[in-house]
Amino acid sequence: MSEILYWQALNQALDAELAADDAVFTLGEDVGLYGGTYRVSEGLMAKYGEWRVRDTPISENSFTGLGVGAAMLGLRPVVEIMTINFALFAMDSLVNMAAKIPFMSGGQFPMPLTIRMPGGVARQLGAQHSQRLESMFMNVPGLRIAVPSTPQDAYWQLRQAIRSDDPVIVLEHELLYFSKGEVDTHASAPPLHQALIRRPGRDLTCISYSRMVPLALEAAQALHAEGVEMEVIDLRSLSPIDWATCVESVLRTHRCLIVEEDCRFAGVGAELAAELQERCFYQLDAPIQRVAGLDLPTPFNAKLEAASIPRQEDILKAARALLNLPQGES
Amino acid sequence: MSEILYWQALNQALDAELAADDAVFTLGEDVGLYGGTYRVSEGLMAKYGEWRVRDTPISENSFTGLGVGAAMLGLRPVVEIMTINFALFAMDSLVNMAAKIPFMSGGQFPMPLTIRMPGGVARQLGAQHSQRLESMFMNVPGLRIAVPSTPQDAYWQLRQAIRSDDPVIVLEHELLYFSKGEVDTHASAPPLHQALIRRPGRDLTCISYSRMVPLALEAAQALHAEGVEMEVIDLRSLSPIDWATCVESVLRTHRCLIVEEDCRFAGVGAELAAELQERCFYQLDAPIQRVAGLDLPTPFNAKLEAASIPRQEDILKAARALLNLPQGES
Amino acid sequence: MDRSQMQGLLRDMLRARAFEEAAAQGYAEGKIAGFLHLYPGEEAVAVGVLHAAEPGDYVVSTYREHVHALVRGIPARQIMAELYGKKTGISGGMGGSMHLFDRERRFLGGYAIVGETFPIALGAGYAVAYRRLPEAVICFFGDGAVNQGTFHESLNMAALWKLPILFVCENNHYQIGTEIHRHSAIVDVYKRACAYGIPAEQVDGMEVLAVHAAAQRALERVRSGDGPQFLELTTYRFRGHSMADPGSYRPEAEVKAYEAADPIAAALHEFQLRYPGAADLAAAGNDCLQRFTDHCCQEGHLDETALARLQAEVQAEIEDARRFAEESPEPSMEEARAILARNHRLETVVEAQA
Amino acid sequence: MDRSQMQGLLRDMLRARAFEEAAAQGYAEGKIAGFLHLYPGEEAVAVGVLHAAEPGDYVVSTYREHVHALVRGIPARQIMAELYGKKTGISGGMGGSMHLFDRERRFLGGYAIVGETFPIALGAGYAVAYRRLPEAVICFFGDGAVNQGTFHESLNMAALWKLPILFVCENNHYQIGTEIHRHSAIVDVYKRACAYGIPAEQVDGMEVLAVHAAAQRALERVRSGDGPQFLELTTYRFRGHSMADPGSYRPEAEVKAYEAADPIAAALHEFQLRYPGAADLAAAGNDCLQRFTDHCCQEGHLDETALARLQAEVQAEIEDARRFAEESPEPSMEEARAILARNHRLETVVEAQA
Ligand SMILES: Cc1ncc(C[n+]2csc(CCOP(=O)(O)OP(=O)(O)O)c2C)c(N)n1
Ligand SMILES: Cc1ncc(C[n+]2csc(CCOP(=O)(O)OP(=O)(O)O)c2C)c(N)n1
Ligand SMILES: [Mg+2]
Ligand SMILES: [Mg+2]
Repeated sequence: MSEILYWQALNQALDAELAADDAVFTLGEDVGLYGGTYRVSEGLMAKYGEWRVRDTPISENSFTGLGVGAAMLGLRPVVEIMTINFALFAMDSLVNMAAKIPFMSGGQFPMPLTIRMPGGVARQLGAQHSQRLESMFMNVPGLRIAVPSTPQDAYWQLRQAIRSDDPVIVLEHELLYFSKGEVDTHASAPPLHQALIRRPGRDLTCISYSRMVPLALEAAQALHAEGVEMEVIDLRSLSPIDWATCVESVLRTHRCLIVEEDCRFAGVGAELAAELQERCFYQLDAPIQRVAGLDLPTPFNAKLEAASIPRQEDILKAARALLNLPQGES
Repeated sequence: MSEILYWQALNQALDAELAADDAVFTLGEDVGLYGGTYRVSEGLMAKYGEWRVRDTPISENSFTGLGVGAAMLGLRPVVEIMTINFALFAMDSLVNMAAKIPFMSGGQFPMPLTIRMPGGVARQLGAQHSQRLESMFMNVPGLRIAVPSTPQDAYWQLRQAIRSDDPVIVLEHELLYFSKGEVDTHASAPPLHQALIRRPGRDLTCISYSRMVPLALEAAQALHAEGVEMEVIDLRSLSPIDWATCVESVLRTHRCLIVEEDCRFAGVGAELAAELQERCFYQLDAPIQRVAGLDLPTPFNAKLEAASIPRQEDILKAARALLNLPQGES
Repeated sequence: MDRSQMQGLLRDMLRARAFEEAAAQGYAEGKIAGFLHLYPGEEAVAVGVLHAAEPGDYVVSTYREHVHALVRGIPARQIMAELYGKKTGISGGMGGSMHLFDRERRFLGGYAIVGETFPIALGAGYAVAYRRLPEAVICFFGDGAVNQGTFHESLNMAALWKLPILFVCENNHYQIGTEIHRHSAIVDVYKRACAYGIPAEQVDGMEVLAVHAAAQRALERVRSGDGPQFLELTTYRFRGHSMADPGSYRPEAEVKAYEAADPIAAALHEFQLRYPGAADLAAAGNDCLQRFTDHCCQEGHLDETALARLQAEVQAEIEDARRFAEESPEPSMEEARAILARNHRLETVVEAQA
Repeated sequence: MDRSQMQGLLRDMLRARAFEEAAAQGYAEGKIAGFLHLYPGEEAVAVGVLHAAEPGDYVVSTYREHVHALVRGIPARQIMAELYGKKTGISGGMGGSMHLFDRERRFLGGYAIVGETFPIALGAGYAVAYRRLPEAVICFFGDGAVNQGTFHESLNMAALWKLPILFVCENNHYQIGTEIHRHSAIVDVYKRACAYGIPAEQVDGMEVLAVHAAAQRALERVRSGDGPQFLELTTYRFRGHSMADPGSYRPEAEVKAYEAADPIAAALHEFQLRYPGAADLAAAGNDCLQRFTDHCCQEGHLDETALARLQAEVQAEIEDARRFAEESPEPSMEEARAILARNHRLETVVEAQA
C-alpha cells in the first residue's frame, strides 16, 4: 500500500484492466503518444500498442459513438473525453445511443462502455472550460455516474466501471488529479454506487461528492473546534444514488446540508433535497439546505471565479445557520 | 377573439413577428416548403421568401450555431429543432455558445435567439423520440425556458421570446399542437416567466407545466367531486421559475404535489421540491410529493408507454395520499 | 449469377414489397402506431447489397429498416410483431418500427436519429479490425444524413485507420420534404468521399443486379484490407417520408379546406407532395421490382407460373407474420424493468491482485 | 504593395511577437493563469490575412487569438488587461485569454471549444447575405478543427447558400500532441473543400506577402458574391500547445525521475516534444518574422535604424500594455451579475395589434 496521486491511481487502474482483459481498449484525444492531458494514460501506448491506446481526431460525438458500436461487439471501450465541456458534442452518443440501445434492443446488447472525463471549475479556464454538467446525465435512465473523490476510489471505481455491462461515466475533477492518498490494490472495493461516511458526526449530515468532499471535511474539522460534529457523506455515485446511507444519516442527525460545486438551480443537490425531504420529512428539524455554485457562467477573473463556487466559509456559515448557532468571525 | 389550435397560435405569433421586424427570420428542417412538421411555419415561406424562412440540411449543431452567430449581428433568429431529441446534437451551440457569449464578452453581445422545439412523450415514437430533457437546460445559467400549455400562451410566449435579448427555448409539446383554446391577440401578456394559477383551491397545491397542466386540471375536477379543492399552478417558465407564485400558494395550502412528465430522477420536479421545502418547510403539513415519469427509456409498446408517464389516476392517488384520504375505486 | 441466386433476389424484393404493404395496412387499421417509414421503390438497394454480404458481416441501419432486417434474415413474424409492439417482436416490443435489433444475425439496429449509423458502424469496424477478422460492416444511410457532422467525423476516422466498412448511401433525393439540391451543396453524394480518400462509386439503385455487383466488388476490397468503401445508390421512394408525414395529424378535410382558401399554400403543397408516384414510376419503367421481374422473365429464369407461385408463397409468409403479430402477447412492465436492470453489476468488486 | 503597407505588415508581426512574449512572461510570473495559447511562428498568417480585410468585415477566431485581436485593431492594453482578468480588459475580465470579444471592431470572439468558429461564421455570413451587404466574414481555425462535425455542416450550408465567408485554416500540423497524419485521413487540408464545391488554395503561411495576396484574391471573390472561399496556410508554432501543455501540472523533478525510470516513456516524451524549436526554425530560415524582416531590408523598405526604431516603439507599446493591465482594477461580482442580467426583458409584453 502506498501513497499515490489521483491520476496515478487512474493510470494503474487502466493499466490493470488493459492487462487483465484483451477486450479493453482506450481512446481519446492525445491519450496515446502524449499520455493524456492529465497523464492518466501515460506509458500505456508503449505497453499496449496503438490499437489498444488510440489517439483520435477532434470528433467527440463520433469517437464516443465508436465506443458504443465497439461495445455492441463485445469490446470494453474506455473513452476519454478530454474535459466534460466537450461532452456537449457527444450528447447524442451518450444519451440517445449508449443509454438507450440496451433497452431498445430488448436487452440484446449490453453496453460495457466507460466514459472518463474531468469536470469542474479549475483555475481561470473561462466559462466554456469550467462547467460541471453532471446533473445533465442524472436525468438519463440507463447511464451510471461515478464521482471518485480519492485516489483509492479513482482506482476502484474506474476498474468497476470497465467491468460493468452498463455504460458508466467516470467523472474526475481537474483539481483532484494531483491530490494524494493511499491506494490499496488488494483490498476489495465497496459496490460502485455505495456512498461512504467519510467522517461520522451527530449534529448534522453533510452530503457531498468529488472535489467538494475534501472541502466539506476541512469544514467539519473547523466545526469540530466549535463543538459541532458534522457527519460527511461522500456520495461516490450520482446515478444511482445510495439513498439508504443518506437517509440513515439524516434520520440520525435531523439536519442536512448538501454541498455541490454544480450551479445550484437544477443541480445535483436538487434531487438530493427533493428525495430526502420526502423520505425524512417528519424527522427533519429544519429545511434541507444547499451550498452550491452560483447560477452564473464562470467568470475568468480569479477572485470572482473563486467566489462562484463553494468555499469553506460558505459551508461553515450554512452549517451554523442550520443549527441556529451564531456566525463566527471567519 | 377566436378558438384556434396550439400550432395555429404559434403560426400566428411567428407571422406577426416576421411582419413586425425585418430582423426576424426562422430556419430549420422542413420549415419552408413543407411548412414545418407540425405546421407551425405553414404559409410563411410563400409570404416572406426563403431568406426569412429557411429550410436547412440535417445539421442541428451548426444551424443552431448559425442562429447564435446571426444573433450576434443583430438578427433575431427563430431556430426550429424538429424535436427536442435532436437538440442533443446542438448542445454545444446552446450551452457553450448561446448561453455563454453574452457573459464572456463582458456584455457586448446580446443574444436575441429563440429556439423552438417540441418535446415529450407522444404516441409510440420509441425511446429515441420520446425524451423530455427540459431539466438539462435548467442547469445552464443564461438560458431561459418557456413551456406554454395553452394556445394563448403559445402565442404570447413565442412573441415574447422573439423579442427577448436573452436566448429563450420555447418548449412545445407534441401532443398539444392539436389542442384548442381561445387566443386574444389584443390582450396584453403576463411576463414571460410568470406562473399562473389555472384553478384556485384551498386543500393542496399542484404545480405543473406543459401537457401535464390539462391532466392536472382534469384531476382537480375529479377531486372536486370528492370534496377536495386542488389549486393548479401552470409554471409557464422553467427558467427562471416564478417562485413567488408557488410559495404563496404552498404557504396557503400547506401541501404540495408536483406533476411532471419528465423522468423523476433529477427532473424538473427535483428543483421545485428542493427549493419549496426550503422556503416553506415550517408551513408544510406533509412532504412535497412528485408524480413523474418512470426512470426508464420510453418503451414502444402502447400500454407500457402510457404507464411510463403520469396518468390522471396517478395524480388522484398522490393527492389523496398527501391529504391522508382513503383511495377511491379508480 | 445463377438462376437460383436471381430467384433469391426476386423473392426478397417481392417479400420486401409485400411486407411494407402489410405494414401500411396495419397502420391504416390502427394496429400499428408511431412513425412508420416504408421502403417501396428502394428494394433493389437493400436486396442487392445484402445479398452480397456474408453471415459474418454486420449491418447498421436507420428508421427505414424493415426491409434491411427482413433481407438480413430476421423472420417476418418477429419484425411484424415488433411493429405491433408485441413481446414476440425482435426487440421484445421495447424498440418498435425504428429500432429493430438482432444480435444473432449481427443486425446492429435501426436508428431513429439521423446520422447515428456512422459512429455505430465506425465502432463495429474498429472492433472487427481490432480482432483482425475478415468481416465487413455495412452502414446504410440516406442522402439527408450525409450533412450530419457524424458523417464527416466517422468517415475520416474510418479512412484514417482503414476500417472494414462499406458505406451505402440510399440516395432517394429527399430529406423528408427537402430535395437534395436544397440540402446539399454537392448533389452527387459519392463525391463527398474524396475528402477522406475513400474510393466511391455511384450506381443506379433501381437495378438490383448492378447494385449487387457493385456491392460485391466493394465488399471484396473491404475484406482484403483496403479500408472503407463508399457506394451511392440512386433511388426513389414511392410513398411519403413516413405514414405520419404528411398528414396523419392533419384531418384531411382541414387540409383541403386550407388549400382551397390559399392558392399559394396549395401550390406549395403540390410541390411538396410531388414525389414520383408508384403509377408514374411504373409507367416510366422505374419500378425496380417490375424491372427485375421483367428481366428474369426475359432471361428465362422465370415464367408466369413460377412468378405466381412465388407471389403466393410471399403473400402467405407475410399474412402469417401479420397474424402472428396480432395474436402475440404484449410485454409487461416487469419485463421492461428487467431489461433495464439486466446489465447492472453494481456489486462488481475488484478482486485482490496477485 | 507600397512601402508603408510593407512596414505596416512588419510592424504588426513585430507587435504580435512582442505581445506574445510579454504574455508568456506574465504567465511565468504567475500574473496570468489559465490556458494560454501563444502564436509565435504563425504571425504571417494573422497579419497577412487581416491586412487584406476591410473594417466592415467580421473576424471569428479560436483560443489562440491574441494576435488576431491585436492585428484587428484592439489596443494591446485591452487585450493584456483581459489576460490579467481585469475590468479594463476587452471582455471586462469575464472572458480571459480565450474569449476576447470586440463588438466595435467586429471581432466576434475567441472560442475555446474546437469547431465553434464554423457555425459562428456561418451565422455572421448569413446575416451579411440576408442584409445584402458587401462585407465578408473571416473564419480562423486549426488543422485539428477540421475533423469536428461542425466544419462539415457549416461548410455545406455556407456553400449551399453562397455565404460571404473566407475559411482560413492555420495548418500548424499539430492538434496538441497529435501530428496531422495521425488525425486526418487527408493531410492537404484544402482538399477537404472539394466536398462542398468551395474554391480552395494552399499557400505557404510563412510568407506574409503570399498570404496577403491570396487573402486579397479570396476576399475579392467573397465580396463579389462567389460564395465561400477556402485558404489553407501551412505554418508552425514555435511553442508548445499552450503554456500549461505539457507540464505546468507536472512538477519538473517528477517528470525527469519518471523518464529516467522508463526509457520507452522517455522516448515517447522526446517524440511528443519535438515541435520544431525557435532556434531550429530560424536556422532553417523558417521564421516568418525573420524572413520578412530580411526581405524588407533587401528590398530597401527598411534599414537597421528604422528597424531598431520600430522595435523600440513596439516594445514601448507592449510594455505600456503590461503596466496598464497590472495596474487596472478587478471587476466586482455585482458587475458580473449585471452583465448576466443585462439582456433580461422579462417584462416584455406583446402590445395590442392594430
Ligand atoms: C438528428 C435528426 N434530425 C432530424 C430528424 C427527423 N428526420 C427523420 S428522417 C429525416 C430525413 C432523412 O432523410 P434521408 O437521410 O435522406 O433518409 P430517407 O428518409 O430519405 O430515407 C429527418 C429530417 C431525425 N430523425 N434526426
Ligand atoms: C471540442 C474540443 N475538443 C478538444 C479540445 C481541447 N483542445 C484544445 S486545442 C486542441 C487542438 C486543436 O488543434 P488545432 O485545431 O490544430 O489548433 P492549434 O491549437 O494547432 O492552433 C484541442 C484538442 C477543445 N478545446 N475542444
Ligand atoms: Mg433521402
Ligand atoms: Mg494545429
